[in-house]
Amino acid sequence: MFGSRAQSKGQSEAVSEASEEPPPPPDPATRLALYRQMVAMRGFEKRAYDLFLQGLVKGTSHLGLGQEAIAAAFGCAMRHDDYTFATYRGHNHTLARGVPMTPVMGELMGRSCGLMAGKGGSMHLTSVEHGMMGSYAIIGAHLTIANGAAFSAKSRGTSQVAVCFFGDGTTNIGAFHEALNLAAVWKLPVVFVCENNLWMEYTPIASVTAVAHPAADRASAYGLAPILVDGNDADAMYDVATTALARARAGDGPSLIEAATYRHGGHSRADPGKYRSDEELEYWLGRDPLPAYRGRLLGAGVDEAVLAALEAEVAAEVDEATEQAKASPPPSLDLVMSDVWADGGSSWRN
Amino acid sequence: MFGSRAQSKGQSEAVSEASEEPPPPPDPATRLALYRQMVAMRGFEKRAYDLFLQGLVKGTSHLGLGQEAIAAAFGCAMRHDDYTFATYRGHNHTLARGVPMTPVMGELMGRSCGLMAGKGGSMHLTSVEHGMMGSYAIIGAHLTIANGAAFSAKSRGTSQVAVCFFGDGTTNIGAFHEALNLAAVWKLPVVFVCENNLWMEYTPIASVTAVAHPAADRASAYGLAPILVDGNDADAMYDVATTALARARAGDGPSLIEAATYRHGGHSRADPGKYRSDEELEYWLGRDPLPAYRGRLLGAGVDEAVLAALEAEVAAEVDEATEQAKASPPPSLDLVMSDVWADGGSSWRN
Amino acid sequence: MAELTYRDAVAAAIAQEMERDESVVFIGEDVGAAGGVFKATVGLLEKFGPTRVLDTPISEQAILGVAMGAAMTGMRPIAEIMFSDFFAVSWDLVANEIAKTRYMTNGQVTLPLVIRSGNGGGSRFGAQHSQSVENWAMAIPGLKVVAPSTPRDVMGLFAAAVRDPDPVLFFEHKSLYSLKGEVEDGEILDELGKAATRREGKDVTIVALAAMVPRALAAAEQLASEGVEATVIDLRSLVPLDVSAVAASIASTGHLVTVEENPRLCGWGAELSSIIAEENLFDLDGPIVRVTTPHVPLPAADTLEDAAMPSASRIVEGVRRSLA
Amino acid sequence: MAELTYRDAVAAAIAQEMERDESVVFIGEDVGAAGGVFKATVGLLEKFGPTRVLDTPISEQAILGVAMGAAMTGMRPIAEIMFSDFFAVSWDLVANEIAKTRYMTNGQVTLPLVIRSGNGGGSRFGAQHSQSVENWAMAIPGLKVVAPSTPRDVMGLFAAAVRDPDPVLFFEHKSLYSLKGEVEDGEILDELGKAATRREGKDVTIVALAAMVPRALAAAEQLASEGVEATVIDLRSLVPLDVSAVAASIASTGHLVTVEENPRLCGWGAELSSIIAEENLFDLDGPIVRVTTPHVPLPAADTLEDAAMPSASRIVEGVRRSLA
Ligand SMILES: Cc1ncc(C[n+]2csc(CCOP(=O)(O)OP(=O)(O)O)c2C)c(N)n1
Ligand SMILES: Cc1ncc(C[n+]2csc(CCOP(=O)(O)OP(=O)(O)O)c2C)c(N)n1
Ligand SMILES: [Mg+2]
Ligand SMILES: [Mg+2]
Repeated sequence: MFGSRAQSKGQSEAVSEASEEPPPPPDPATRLALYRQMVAMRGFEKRAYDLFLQGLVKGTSHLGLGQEAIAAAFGCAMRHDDYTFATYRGHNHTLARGVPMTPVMGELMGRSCGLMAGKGGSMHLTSVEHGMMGSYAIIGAHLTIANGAAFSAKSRGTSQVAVCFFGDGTTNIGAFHEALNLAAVWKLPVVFVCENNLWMEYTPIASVTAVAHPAADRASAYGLAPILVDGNDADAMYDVATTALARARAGDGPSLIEAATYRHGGHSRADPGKYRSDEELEYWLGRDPLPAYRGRLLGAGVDEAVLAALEAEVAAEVDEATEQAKASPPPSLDLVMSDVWADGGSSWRN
Repeated sequence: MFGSRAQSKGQSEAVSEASEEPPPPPDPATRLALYRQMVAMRGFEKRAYDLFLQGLVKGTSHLGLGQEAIAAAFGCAMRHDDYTFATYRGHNHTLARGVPMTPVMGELMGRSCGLMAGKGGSMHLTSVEHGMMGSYAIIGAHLTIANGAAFSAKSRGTSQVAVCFFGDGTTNIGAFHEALNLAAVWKLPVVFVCENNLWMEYTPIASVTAVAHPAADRASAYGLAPILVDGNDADAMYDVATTALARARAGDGPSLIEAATYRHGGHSRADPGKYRSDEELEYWLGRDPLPAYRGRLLGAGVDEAVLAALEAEVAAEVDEATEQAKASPPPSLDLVMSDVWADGGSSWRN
Repeated sequence: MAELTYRDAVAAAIAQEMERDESVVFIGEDVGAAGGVFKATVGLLEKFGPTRVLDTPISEQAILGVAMGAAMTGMRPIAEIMFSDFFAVSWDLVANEIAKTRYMTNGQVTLPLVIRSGNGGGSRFGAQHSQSVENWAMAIPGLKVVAPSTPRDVMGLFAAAVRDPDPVLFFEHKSLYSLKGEVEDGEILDELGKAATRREGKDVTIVALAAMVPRALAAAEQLASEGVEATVIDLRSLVPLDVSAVAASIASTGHLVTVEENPRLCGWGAELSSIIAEENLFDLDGPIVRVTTPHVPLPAADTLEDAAMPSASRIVEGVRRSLA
Repeated sequence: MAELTYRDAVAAAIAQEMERDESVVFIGEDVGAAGGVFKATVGLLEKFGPTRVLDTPISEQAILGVAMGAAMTGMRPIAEIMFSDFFAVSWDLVANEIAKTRYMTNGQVTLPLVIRSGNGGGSRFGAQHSQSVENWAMAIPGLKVVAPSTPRDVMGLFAAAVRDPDPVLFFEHKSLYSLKGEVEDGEILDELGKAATRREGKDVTIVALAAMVPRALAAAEQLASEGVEATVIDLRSLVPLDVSAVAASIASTGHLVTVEENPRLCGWGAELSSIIAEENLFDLDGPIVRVTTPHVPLPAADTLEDAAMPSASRIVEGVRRSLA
């Protein structure tokens, strides 16, 4: 199984190359917001993991531990009415749009307080009122759907942007190709964000991909510039996010961003992630976006007490969401038959 | 409708760039074989067109008039046991593998002498004994199937190569992307040949594609070298064909070739092709591969009488195939129920 | 009253809806400048311009993705899948995304979109361009499925499909495009889920769809000459399904024959038959006979294709079996 | 005799066939180094090496294209589609290419290949990872469709599928992977198209498939305690379909209840019901009752999913309706 470490090296080189001239950092308020988002995601997902172990989260669930900087950067950079399209690994992206923790936790636990009252589950988090247009569990489709939202924004002249997150493995499925080409031809206001965490489920992306950078090395096939960024650096991510969003809003068309990152845990609930070498895991744990960013804020003169207060706030929020979700009853069984069609019901006959 | 002429210019420029150092011409016997194949294709398809007009060819049919040099070059360059995968526009590629005219004509006319006894029709010409592994009428799939034949050849260690022909429009469908990536990753002995005739059905490829050269500009996305060739020049085509086949046979993996060409007629039987400008049509009729090649052979000292004899031979072959197909009865109605499954029948129950 | 072809009715229906509602857009392959490969969308680009009528690459997944994303954000897209066989390359969008999203989001997302497609056999196009795939769609919860048999119904059902809040798969039959029929003037708007009784007869109920309706009527004529009076019901939509109309008819005739163009297994006829066998068994005076294309792909040669598809005489024979 | 899980039976069956026949190769996502996401293919890469067991990119069309192209040129590939829901992204390969090619080529091309896939609900995976799509496959002429309910049948039917000259879709039920059962030693080779009678009873015939078989048996136990004796038939394959076994049973019981996991419309139960209503109507002493998941996508929450899928008590209730 060649290359997962090799590629992780190659990748960080490419990243450092790309960031030779560092952009100016985001303003202090944004930086605090970025940090707060990351802390919230981390706290939420660690709790979700504990709840699996307690048998309270059923089915499957895919954590983004280690990948928080990407979702946080876009969460802070996006306009309130922009659209997010995410995958099954979408807790972070959902929280990033301001969706409260309780309904997300409730959905993971299949409770009536859940974002979709338990009908969707952890892989399909959706909150239209927050611009969270869905989490999609079959690889590829949502890139094409994001195009549709972008097309709609363009047609309606609203200058909204659609942002679509996906993994490295997704770059090898047909829908990726169709979506990128159409977005470029129609100059759609859409930003495609490939979170390259080096692995698909249990197979390294390098072993099944013809190019080293599965997204960036394909940008030119759609007339786009390659964009490689350190996805564990919230400031760098925020910079590419604002640039891509501005480009889309200005009518200059799509961007394809490849963000180098890593998931700390396994692919999904059941997976201990043992197929990865200790060295590789160590390397990336050393590049954890959270402590690095905390250090950077302290270095920039932010008071430790401010960060500690924010961390405590988030911890309380997580606790409260946990308690509320636990207290929420299971959904009414009537929901089995509701909303297959828009009359609210499931009747296919007269 | 922008760009169809613009692109035709762009394309021929790129072609001349690519062919700065002309390769040595094929040997005289090969050149005669190339010419004979092109004449046969042209004669066959013109007759097929006449038979449409007489109502003897039913359904639809897609002619490759003007695109003969591509199929002929591969026909001459391929080994007897190599595999061809073509599209609905596959008469030329079928004849190129040595399939006799009568069964092909018979298939177009739905007669019992047809290659598949009328069960497949003009869009699905197949002759396994000639290595003609099928013509496929839904865009994209056959690129992935060609990979399978190549994988099989590699597994069995036979050094066979699979050659897969398709149009410019096909480069925008998902299966293209999946097939190219897998072929490259597994280093399969497969040659992908994009016949860029500037048009899909009635829409110019330039209006729906993010790059100027729909195949060549995407080669790098699969770690492959871009190959642009003048598809109306049989010698140039023969050269790229032999190079790509040798590369595949040597175990060096796939090639992706973009051949610039043009269809003289409409997309299919019913289409007069009026959406194209007179100028564009004129330009390309002036680049007809047949008279150009005839002139080149004469210039190289081939006796006019040799060519005339060959042309007469082909004309007789076409006449004979026509008569034989006309004389062939319609297929037995039993065939409706045959060969759904490998026991020869259609029984799905006991 | 005007006489329109089924083909022209498609263009007229799209135009009617695009004029009425600015949020309606239309996308597909060769649909704009070329007016569609079946010439069913001629003039729309000229009328509505390139921001509302868009030619796409050969990218069916991208087409349906655009339709879905646009529908969930306030538009009412119409997408074309040129031949219904090509649903197979984009079935994930249809079956897994478009059909399931309202349910999975507990009603947060509404998808008012129409996917229209050329369906069915009889054109000697061979196995990959001739399928009747309305049963693929019927099997997926969350879709509505419509298949008109007349120019007038194209108008009325298409308008209903566009205004419907749910995703509708609208199957136009390729062999009906040149069919002419009377169409009333002014706006025509039907209700989905209402079958039409095309002929009344007391002896047997024949249920058909799309291109099978004229064949069922031809069979009924022939039966009439033998003294058998058939009711012919045109279902018009499979979802919603007008079970009441069929059940009511059987209650008086006691005999049901379904006529399906799709290959035999798991078609709408099987579903309808199973409903009657569960709910109305004791109304039946004879077996429920399904006349279908056998469970084979469609062959290309004209003689073979004609032999494969249900003909009036096979329908007559099916009725005789039910009455025997 | 050994006790094996359904999961281990899959790996054992693949190994048996790969040992027997060099032309058998196995490809799919995460199937090799990782041993499959359901751990049903552990050890195969180690045993047969990377030229015969291959991990692929996430490219279902490319996977099935390789299987088809290899099968038509002398190999016997086994491909995995991880979750059967993902057939939708590669349905063109299955429905339009693999299924139709023998017919279109008038028998020139033979496609001995197996596509195995994790099918079905009960794992709280939500609507896009829980579908029962065996009826999608049954509707396509040219495919064979197999769905075992026991570890022993996994062995015997899988061997038959690999040796079959036709393309076989082999549906493994995700909720059965951990089921244990006795498996005889030595090679096991079944014949496709033979149902198994899992229980004999004179009052009613219950027909089920895969994960619905244990539920049907549980229902039969409950019915027995009420004095109703049920026959339970496990179909094992949908194509070929063992109509004779079902018809023979009904001839003595007079009552048919089908138990399907798929959403209601156009499932195999409808097909079977329509066959009986056409051919054996007068053997019936009561309505044919279909117990199915309602026509809804599957919800994710455990309580909702359990309420949606057919349960033993819903089967009992269905039997009562047929006997009433
Ligand atoms: C079409 C399809 N094929 C396979 C899967 C199974 N699957 C789920 S996640 C996954 C890996 C995806 O890898 P990547 O895109 O890198 O995203 P990551 O999980 O690393 O975030 C696979 C193969 C799927 N959901 N859809
Ligand atoms: C998936 C799919 N979509 C659409 C079509 C309809 N169609 C047939 S040929 C064609 C144009 C193909 O263009 P190109 O690939 O350039 O090949 P050419 O016909 O020019 O040889 C289209 C859109 C199809 N057959 N399959
Ligand atoms: Mg990944
Ligand atoms: Mg073309």
